[in-house]
Amino acid sequence: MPLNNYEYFLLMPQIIIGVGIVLSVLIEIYTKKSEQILPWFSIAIFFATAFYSVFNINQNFVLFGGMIEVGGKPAIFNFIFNIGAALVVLSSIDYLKKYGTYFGEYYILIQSSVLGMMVMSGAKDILMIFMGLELMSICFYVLAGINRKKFSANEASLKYFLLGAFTTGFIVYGIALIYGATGTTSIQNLVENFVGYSSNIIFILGMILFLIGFSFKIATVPFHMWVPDVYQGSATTVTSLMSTTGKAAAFSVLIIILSAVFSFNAPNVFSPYFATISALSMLFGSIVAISQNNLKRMLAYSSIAHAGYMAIGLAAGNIFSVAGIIFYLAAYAFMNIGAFTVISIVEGENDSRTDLNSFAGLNAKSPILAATMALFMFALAGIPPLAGFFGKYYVFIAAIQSKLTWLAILGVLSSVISVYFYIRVVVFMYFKDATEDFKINISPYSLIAVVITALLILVFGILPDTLMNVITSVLH
Amino acid sequence: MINLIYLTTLLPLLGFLINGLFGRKIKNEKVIGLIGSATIGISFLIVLGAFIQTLGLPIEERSNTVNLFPWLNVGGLQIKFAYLVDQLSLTMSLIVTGVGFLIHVYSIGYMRGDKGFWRFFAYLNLFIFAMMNLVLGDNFVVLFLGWEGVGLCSYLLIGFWYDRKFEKGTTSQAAKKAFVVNRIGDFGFLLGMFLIFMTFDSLNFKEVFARAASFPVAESTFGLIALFLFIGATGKSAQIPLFVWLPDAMAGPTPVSALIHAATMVTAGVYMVSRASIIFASAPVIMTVVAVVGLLTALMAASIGLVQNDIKKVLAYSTVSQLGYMFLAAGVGAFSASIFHVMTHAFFKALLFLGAGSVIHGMYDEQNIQKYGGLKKYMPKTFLTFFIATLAISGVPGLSGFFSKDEILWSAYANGGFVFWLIGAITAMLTAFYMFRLVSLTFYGKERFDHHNVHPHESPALMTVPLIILAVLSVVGGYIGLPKVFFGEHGNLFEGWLEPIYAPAMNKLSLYGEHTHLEEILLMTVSVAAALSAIFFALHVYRKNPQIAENISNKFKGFYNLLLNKYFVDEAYEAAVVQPIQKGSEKFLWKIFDVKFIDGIVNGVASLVENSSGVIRKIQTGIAQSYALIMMAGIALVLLWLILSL
Amino acid sequence: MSLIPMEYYLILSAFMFCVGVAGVLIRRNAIVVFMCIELMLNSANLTLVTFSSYLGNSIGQVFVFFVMTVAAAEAAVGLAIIIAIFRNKKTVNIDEINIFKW
Amino acid sequence: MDQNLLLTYLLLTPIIGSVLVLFFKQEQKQLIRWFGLAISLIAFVISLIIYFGFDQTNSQFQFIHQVTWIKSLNISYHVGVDGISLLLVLLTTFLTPLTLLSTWKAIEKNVKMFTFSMLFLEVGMLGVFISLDIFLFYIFWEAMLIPMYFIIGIWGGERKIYAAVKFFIFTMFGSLLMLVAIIWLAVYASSLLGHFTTNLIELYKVGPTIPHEIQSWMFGAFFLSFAIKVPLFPLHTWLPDAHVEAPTAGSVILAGVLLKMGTYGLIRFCLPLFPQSAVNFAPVISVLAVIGIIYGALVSMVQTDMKKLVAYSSVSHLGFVVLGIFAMTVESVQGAVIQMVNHGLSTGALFLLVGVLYERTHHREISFYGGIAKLVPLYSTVLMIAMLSSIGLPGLNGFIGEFLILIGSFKSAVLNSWWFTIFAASGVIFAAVYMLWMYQRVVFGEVKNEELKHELTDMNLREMIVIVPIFIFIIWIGVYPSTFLKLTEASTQSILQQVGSYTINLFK
Repeated sequence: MPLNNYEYFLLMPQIIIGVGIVLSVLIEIYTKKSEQILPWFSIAIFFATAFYSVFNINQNFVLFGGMIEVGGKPAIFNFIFNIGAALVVLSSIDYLKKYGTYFGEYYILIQSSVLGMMVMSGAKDILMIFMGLELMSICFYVLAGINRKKFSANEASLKYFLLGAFTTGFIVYGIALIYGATGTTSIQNLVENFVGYSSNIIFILGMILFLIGFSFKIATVPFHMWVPDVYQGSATTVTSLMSTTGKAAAFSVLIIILSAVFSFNAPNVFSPYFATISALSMLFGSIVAISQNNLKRMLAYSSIAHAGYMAIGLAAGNIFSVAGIIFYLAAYAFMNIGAFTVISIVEGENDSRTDLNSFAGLNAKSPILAATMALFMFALAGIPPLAGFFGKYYVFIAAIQSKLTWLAILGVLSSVISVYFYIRVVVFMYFKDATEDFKINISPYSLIAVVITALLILVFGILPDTLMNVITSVLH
Repeated sequence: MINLIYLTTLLPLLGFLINGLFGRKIKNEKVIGLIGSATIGISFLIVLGAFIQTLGLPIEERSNTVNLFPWLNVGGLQIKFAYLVDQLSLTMSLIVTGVGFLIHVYSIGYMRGDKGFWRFFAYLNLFIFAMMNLVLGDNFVVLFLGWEGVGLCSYLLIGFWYDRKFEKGTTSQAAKKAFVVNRIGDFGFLLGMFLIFMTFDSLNFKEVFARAASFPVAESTFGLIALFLFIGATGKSAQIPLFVWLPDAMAGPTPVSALIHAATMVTAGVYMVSRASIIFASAPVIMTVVAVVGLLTALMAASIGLVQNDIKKVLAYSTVSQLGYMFLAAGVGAFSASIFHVMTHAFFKALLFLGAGSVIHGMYDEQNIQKYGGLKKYMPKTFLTFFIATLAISGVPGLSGFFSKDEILWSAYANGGFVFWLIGAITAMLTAFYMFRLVSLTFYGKERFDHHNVHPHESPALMTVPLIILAVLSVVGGYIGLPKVFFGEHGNLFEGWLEPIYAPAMNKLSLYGEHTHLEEILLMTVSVAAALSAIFFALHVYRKNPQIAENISNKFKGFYNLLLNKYFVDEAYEAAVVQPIQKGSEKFLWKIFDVKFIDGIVNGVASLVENSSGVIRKIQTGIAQSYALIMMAGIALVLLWLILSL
Repeated sequence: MSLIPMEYYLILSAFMFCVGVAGVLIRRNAIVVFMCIELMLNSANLTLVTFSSYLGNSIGQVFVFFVMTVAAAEAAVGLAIIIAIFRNKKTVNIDEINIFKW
Repeated sequence: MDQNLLLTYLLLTPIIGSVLVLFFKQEQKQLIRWFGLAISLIAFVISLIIYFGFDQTNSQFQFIHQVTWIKSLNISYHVGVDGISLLLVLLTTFLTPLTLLSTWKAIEKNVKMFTFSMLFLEVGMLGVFISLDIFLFYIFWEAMLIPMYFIIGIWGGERKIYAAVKFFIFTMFGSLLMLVAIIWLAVYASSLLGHFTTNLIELYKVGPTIPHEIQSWMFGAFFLSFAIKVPLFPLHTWLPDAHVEAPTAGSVILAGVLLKMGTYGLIRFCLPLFPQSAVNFAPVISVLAVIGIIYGALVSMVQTDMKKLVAYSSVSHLGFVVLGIFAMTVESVQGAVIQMVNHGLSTGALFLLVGVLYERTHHREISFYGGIAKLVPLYSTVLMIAMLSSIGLPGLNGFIGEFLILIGSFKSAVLNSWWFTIFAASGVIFAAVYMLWMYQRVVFGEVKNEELKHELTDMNLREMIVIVPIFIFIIWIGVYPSTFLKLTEASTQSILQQVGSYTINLFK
């Protein structure tokens, strides 16, 4: 591990964001026009980090004595976090105006949550995982309730806080047990003699508690209860951040902690656990989403279902499934951000118009919004020429390769069920005429965000290799 | 001339196209009629030329094929669109084009003033095209093409006056009934063709019949093929099970009944049976079935004919009965006799129908014979020709009917046995009776129509000339088939002419037990005597004192009703077949099975998922603590699983 | 090395952890629930310290410091959220905070 | 392999066309319609060029164009055509311009979106028929769902939403199971050949080696997806709803081409890939097909709505096709392929004609009409011809298909029983019954309904231009079918050889 000052230079992505946070605070304090500067400033630093980590993706080092890793897998995750966060910020510029008072902290909190995610995904030591996780979670607790005046935001943040903290308790206890069993907290050690440890009961208990904590974060069934209320309560742009980049960060940790299984094909001891929670969340998410009338809540349940599909990759546990999960995370992130951005546009003044018949006849009101929303819905449903399909395709291949055909069939069945409520949105938009005619004022910035996500989905749908080659090159 | 034979089908097709496409614009009925009849006339001349040319050829070279183009060659199936010109097909073509031409000329007169005039001639030409294909076809598929083509034309022509009423329903219902019953027959014919293809690997007549004669095929396969083919024949030639459509076919204009339902189409079945004689000959059981069915149909139809009051219905049932005779002849192995009867029947039955047509034409579309009477003086030509035809059909010696019918009765006795002959003779007697009942009720007796608005008049020359020609043919037609008993071996020219066609079939059948000439003459006299007595009795009853008919019908009230309602066969079919299928498929198949059962499952699954989602969503109570509780439950289960799996 | 065997500490901390969890599930007041969560975190700290001393290396103890700082940060944010709720709805009872359901 | 780009041009034309349509303004309705027609005609011309360049004796795939698409999964854009798929491509490119032309008066609501969906649908259809990579086939198979869903949903009748959603989910259910089977096949191939492949030609060697028990599951998954699309007897309830609610153009394309993708799939995938289980399941499937023939005919006999009647008749006709395919003799399979085209032509014509009536009176119930022969004589004769072709009158196209299928299934070694043919042939009777009964109640008899007098006008030039080409082919196939039979002969032989070499000899 190089210990000279070159080391710090390698940590550039985290440095850019860190310095960005400090500068944002200064901007917030000293200039009146921070409302115009801050969003564009944060978009700038996000793009800078994203492109930096992509360009030197193959400078893969472990720094600070096995604490954090740069380049390789974390670089891809950084790309997903930053591009996602940039799009969310882009779409929330005009969105926040409707709350009247200007919250500078909104952008700072987003930057720090992204920093937390990057720390998590780059962690080589359980301590770093814990630090990144907590940084991200605490920022999300506050972001969920950013609009203090509305009680719904408060309820969302309270529920998220209580249940999040409750789970952190489990995670810490798990870590303690793992530490007790292995004697160190470094993941490198964990990966090398994973097989030896997996016979030690304390270690298994600790790992189970740790995995349960992160199953809460990726919102799979027994631990998903907070997702519908929090996603519905908090501001739509925050929900899109939480549901996409938050989930990706949690998955990156699971991939790191289980890299022994994924990269060095150790026997996947936890496969039955992941298989059950994935089956449960796929079915639960798809079935309950059918009876939802509120679109945000429906997308919350759909995100539970998608967590289930991704968990198939975890259950499959071979090198192919990691690539599948990462691709799925990227595709899912852009689909969801796009969908939530469209909802944020249609939502209107007092965030009331998120039910289905406010989307009725959208095609007449603004064809672009309707077309992109239809595109996101079809992508989420997994219709081939779009990215969503390839995500599922890779994950199903992984499942079938490791003899989990029944899980793939269950996945197929739940996606048939999910097709119903996805195309029901399209039914309202195209086949039904508008009941109450309210004017949608489309902010140019959110529109750009929607169009970018739509293009990304089309590109990853028609040419999945652009992303897939990068992922596979990193994994070997 | 033989290889011009394809013109005999091409010309009617051209006629159909010209009249069909430009008929409405030509407007002038003379031109349309001319085109229609000319095409058939020229075809007749060509067939005549081919006939004469074939006559000149030595016997072995008399059957030659005219290839047009390869139609269907797929895998083992090599079907060429080709025409077979041999004795049998020439005979039938002569009948079709000859009688067809006369009927075309007649129709120019009969259909004058009808706004669908051009459509009528187009359909008639299409019919001749299809019939010629049927008769000239070189393989079963071309025959089947003609077979269904004539079925279609009979549908079009029966339902020609599509907006008129006919008995209970409309003419188009009668047309539909005809087409469907024909289709049921075709179903049998199709299966017969498939079986032939499977056993003989070809559908070409020459190959199939050569192989049928040569290599050993199980008796049962021949039986099955023959049975299926016969089912097709009954459909087309209206025999016992599938005869119900012919009486309803009278809904069409009378020339149609004359051409299609007397002379040509209905004889298609007889032609097919005699063409495939070798197959029928190799299945003696089916031969007897054919004979018995023919006999029963003849008797049953004749009995119904006794009591009918519609002139066209009487003739329709008489046609069914005469067809029964032809199948009887085929059934007992006298194939040439059955074709001979086809020819003579074509002449006098066409004449009868055309005569009836001119009567109806004269009586302003009145068809009930009870309202006729004494038309002798109003329509002398029609009466004379009608009377000649009635004599012919009743089998009065000297006319064509006698020769063909006697030939059939004699071969029925020789090969079938006394019972066959007895029933045949009785039917002949009944035929004579109801024909003369018809003649006397129509032309003799007092006039039963009200005079002030019905003025019967003779039909124009255009209609009476064909009648006369046909009358001549009915008389002369018989002399080419004189009975051997009187005029020696080569007396029967017609049989000699067709003999090579049936040679292979004949040596398969053990025929002609030794019977003396005396028996033949004796039987002939008995049958003639019976016929003559029936004639005088009919004239006696219906000319002078019709009340005898009244009290007979009152005495046998039940039996009279049975005959009047055609043994309730239509009602039986309706109740046994049509209603159950229709009601069953409407009530059960569609409403219950499709909508309730299958759709029920589909919508059921959808609503199951919908309701379960409504139930499961209730878990989200909204209270943070209950979420934590469910999480703990999850964790507890995981730990339990962990402990159990140790 | 102290005389008391390691298991006693572990059992104590496990017990403390269960009390914390039970407190979270039972108590209705948000602040008390938050305190029970703190209790759970501290039981984890105890386990960490026990293992660190018995294993002889100091990673556990370092970890405890981080856990404590995080707990402090959480406390700050959590209480701020609870105050915001109280300002809005004059109640801190979790059962009454359930606009979003089904 | 000669990298022939013709097929890619054929596919690109509608893609570019559909994208360009979006740039037109909504008001330029007529311009959009002409543009759509031009694009589909260009596609037709290209397909004709391919037809004339196609060597009918060689049974291999021709005009192959292969480009690697997803290296990681070894999936390639691999297109090629053989006799059967070329015939269906020609049917597609022939029917689409006619369908577009037939909607010039019918579709007024956002014509731009309609033309876009139709062209995108054509892309999906062509893609399915020419793709030789199972994954690519699946992509086009699913992509074709979206435009059809929009066509039914936006321009449909009253219950259009129910019909559109039912259509979408019904087909989606089947095809997703097929996806699992495709993946399983690719995974099995990678364990056998060493590399992950979805190339159809390689899989033709892999498929038959799958152990028997699993192969029947795989066959089941593929078969279910195609059976839903065909639709085969128990899975057909989506068809009447979709047809009744879809606009005329939608039901023409749905009946004309979309249903053929199911039967094409059976021939291209089910038979060659899983020959042993195809032969084992052939009797069961043929029983379903025969039930479908009779059931479809009986139920359509009692329909009161014309479109539903024609829809159920499609169930009956396609029952014939499936019977032909699974009888696995040269005659029956070639009969099945030609019957696919016949059904496309005759049912397409029938739907267009029902559309002609619907455009004028906005009624589809048979009871509403009666005696229109006097009012619209030309229309009645045209309807007569279409009806006769549909009930299989010799001399027209229907007969050729049905005759070959029946004669083939009669002597089929795989089914080796006459009962299939006997019951299927009875379908011929019922076909005559329901068609004639409908024709008689609509066309013959007196005019009961006064409205008809002033609403009904005879067929105008545009409608004739749409119908006449279809009739030319109806008569052409009826009179001289060998142009079409010769086209598909070589490829049928090779498919049956592929199936025969692993099971019993099919060329008795």
